[in-house]
Amino acid sequence: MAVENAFITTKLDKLVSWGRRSSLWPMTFGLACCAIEMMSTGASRFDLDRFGIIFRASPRHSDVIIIAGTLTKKMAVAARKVYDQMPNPKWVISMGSCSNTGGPYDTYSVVQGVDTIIPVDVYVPGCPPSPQGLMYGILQLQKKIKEEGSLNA
Amino acid sequence: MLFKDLRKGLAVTIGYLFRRPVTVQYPTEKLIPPERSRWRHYLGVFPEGKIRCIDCGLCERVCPPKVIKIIPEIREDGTKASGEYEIDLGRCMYCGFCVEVCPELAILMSSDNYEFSEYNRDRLIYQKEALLQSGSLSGGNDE
Amino acid sequence: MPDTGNVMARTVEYLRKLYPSAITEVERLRLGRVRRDWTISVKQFYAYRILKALKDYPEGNYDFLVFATAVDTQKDPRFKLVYLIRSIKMARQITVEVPVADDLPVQSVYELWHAADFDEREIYDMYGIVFNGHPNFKRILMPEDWDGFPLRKDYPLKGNQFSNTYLDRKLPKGQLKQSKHVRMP
Amino acid sequence: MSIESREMLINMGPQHPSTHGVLRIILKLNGEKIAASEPDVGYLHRGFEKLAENMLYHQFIPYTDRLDYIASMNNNQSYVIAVEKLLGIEAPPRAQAIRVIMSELGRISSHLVWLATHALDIGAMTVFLYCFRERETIIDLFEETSGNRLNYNYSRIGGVAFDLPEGFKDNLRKFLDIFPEKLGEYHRLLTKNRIWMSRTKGVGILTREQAINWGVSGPVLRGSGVKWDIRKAFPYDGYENYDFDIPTDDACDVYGRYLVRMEEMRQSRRILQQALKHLPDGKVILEDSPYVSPSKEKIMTENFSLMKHMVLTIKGMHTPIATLYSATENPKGELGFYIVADGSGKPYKLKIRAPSFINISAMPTMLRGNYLADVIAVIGSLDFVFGESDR
Repeated sequence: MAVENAFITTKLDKLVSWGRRSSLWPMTFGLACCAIEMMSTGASRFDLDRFGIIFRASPRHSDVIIIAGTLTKKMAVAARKVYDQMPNPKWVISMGSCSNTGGPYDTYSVVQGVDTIIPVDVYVPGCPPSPQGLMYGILQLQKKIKEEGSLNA
Repeated sequence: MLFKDLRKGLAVTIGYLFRRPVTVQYPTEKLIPPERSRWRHYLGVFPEGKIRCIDCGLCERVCPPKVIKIIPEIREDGTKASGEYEIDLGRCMYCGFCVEVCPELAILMSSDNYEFSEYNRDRLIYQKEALLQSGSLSGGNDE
Repeated sequence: MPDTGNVMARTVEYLRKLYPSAITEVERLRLGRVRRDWTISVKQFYAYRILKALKDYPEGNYDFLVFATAVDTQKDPRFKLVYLIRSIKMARQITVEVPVADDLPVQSVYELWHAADFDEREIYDMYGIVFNGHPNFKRILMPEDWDGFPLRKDYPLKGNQFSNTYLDRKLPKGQLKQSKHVRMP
Repeated sequence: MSIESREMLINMGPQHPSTHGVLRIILKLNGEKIAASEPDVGYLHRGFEKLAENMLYHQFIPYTDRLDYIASMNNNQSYVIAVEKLLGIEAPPRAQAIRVIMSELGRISSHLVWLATHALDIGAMTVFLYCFRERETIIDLFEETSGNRLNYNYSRIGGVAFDLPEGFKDNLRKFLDIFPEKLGEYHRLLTKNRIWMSRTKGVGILTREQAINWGVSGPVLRGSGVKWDIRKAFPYDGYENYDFDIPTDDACDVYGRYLVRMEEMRQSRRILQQALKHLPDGKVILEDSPYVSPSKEKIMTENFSLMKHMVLTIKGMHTPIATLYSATENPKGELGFYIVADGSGKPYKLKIRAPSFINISAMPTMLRGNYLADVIAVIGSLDFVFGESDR
């Protein structure tokens, strides 16, 4: 790229990444307990809309998927399918111990960590994480999007 | 009357227009969790800085998901202590049993340290050095 | 509340009169002060008829199946089916235990209580006991192509070779990563 | 021109915003009407019963939280009562009263989540926001008592983990004072609302005989006109001392179940008021029981207590060799634990009688002949939770 365009590209890059991180639309992928905390986060007291975050029901509309809850082997196939349907760029938040590592369920039917099937950007620990913990995780994701820029993503 | 039910419902919602909002403006204003809240673990120390843990292994045994690992060591003065103490907070179920069974107040859970998201899953495995800090860490995302 | 002993005794008497050799054991355990319901053990041959007789028990029919499950006793015969049946009218419960072998199919009680629909499928899913006469008999909790019966005592908690490689076969290559977080023994 | 008509198969879920988790239903449609349906559960099967066989009795308490995660307190209570019955012990009166308070609060909070999601699915967004606002008040009470927002791990074998915190009674009283007004608001928003009525009345019929035959329990059974409540039939934790009614409804439809649950919240408030008034003093956990660990002060000062504590923690307790079924009335229905104890510290078998699991099986009967859009209304009125259903 020519040197004289670098200024414009940097500015454009910043603008695009600002746009991306300020309107993260998460896919509702509530699986278990954490889904209730995710709903509380979206409800009146914590109100995710303040961050420009609106839950979408369709993977085609979403930028980020919050895996909230235990992912079982029966569900993993569907989870991967949903992830594949999301348009690029896309991010993944793994919410809670179960989706981080399989959590307390080290059994025959539970996937030991959601990152064994899809790449995860932010891990939010807790069982379940408090709504503020989840919002902290989302802010961390916004920070990450800001840092990695839009062009090399 | 026409639309009586609708007007009744709308009266409720319009009544809320003039009340104080219940929303907590999170990053600027935070809810303080109560004293008993169970979030990130930390190790208890004596005032002079010695670790309280004597490696009895009770927390290791009671932990339902088995996330605690202790390797004992003998200190210079001959007492037993935990050489290595590791908790996998990525797998922990935050039930608080480890705190409850500990006879030495050696492992505790902080009540307000719920902000520790990570970009890398392996950083959720906390070693002794990290567990000795009771205060709020940055979350370790400064790499 | 009236004394439960009499009602339960009358019920067992009634069953004994109908099928004299069906009931092998009557257990009336009182643990603390809470155990009110009786347990009867029934031969598999008579099981369906006993259950039907209980459902049509004239004094107050046992019309509510609370649950049906199985226990892997690791003895011979290997399994024990457990039905807990309740009479809503009398507020009484009776447990019927049926020892069954590994390989013999069992008569389904779906026609008596539709509540057995999911429970019997679950018993098959978890223990591998086959029921005859169930309208939609297949696995319920595990995927239909699953191999092995998880609640049998010889099935490992963390799964066998099949369950650990299940996703490798289900997902396209290159989408799986190995987990580093292994639970400590 | 002739129009060909044939049945069509539609797959709903397992990822669908209004199936309350991970339910998959295969619907056979005849035009807009449902000819047959088949629920497919098991997408959240985590192996609870297998896990229980591999751990000590007290270690399983936090897992029960995660069964019906909307009403964790009730599950805790249910499991702990089952183990207490097995051991033949009983919690002290104050612990029992605290458990009653917690489980009734849990019932209200669970019904609030039900109302919120049920209304949201049918199109009333406002109710969702309001219900979660009230629920947060209850969650705060739970959090200051037990230390967590959702999975409380509060009950213990032989009592409860901690005494009530300072100021709990006042906070609870404050909540009980404002709650009827809020309940009135929900009624004003929904009960006579014409959209709500046309979406719920006459939909999802389950007659009295069908309800009993399908083995449904809880508000679904009572919504079909059966006056059955474990709290009255087999009282536990001193429920026989409280004065409350069992609401039933003879309409047998979604609207009937809605009215039953709304009334249950009012009855729970009545129980809470009585419990608050007659809260006994004393210990909150048994002392000198061979099955209960001593208090922390004793563990730290007396060697004998420390030994007992260590043995109980590591080896567990020696139970009688017995089988037992114990059930409690959860917000979703009858939650029961069937325990086969072989005398060791671990249960030989633990079967969880999950109300949601059985309630889902009755769904095809309710759906038959209804419209496709009514599926979510029926799902909402059944109010199931998959942690519990799939276990």
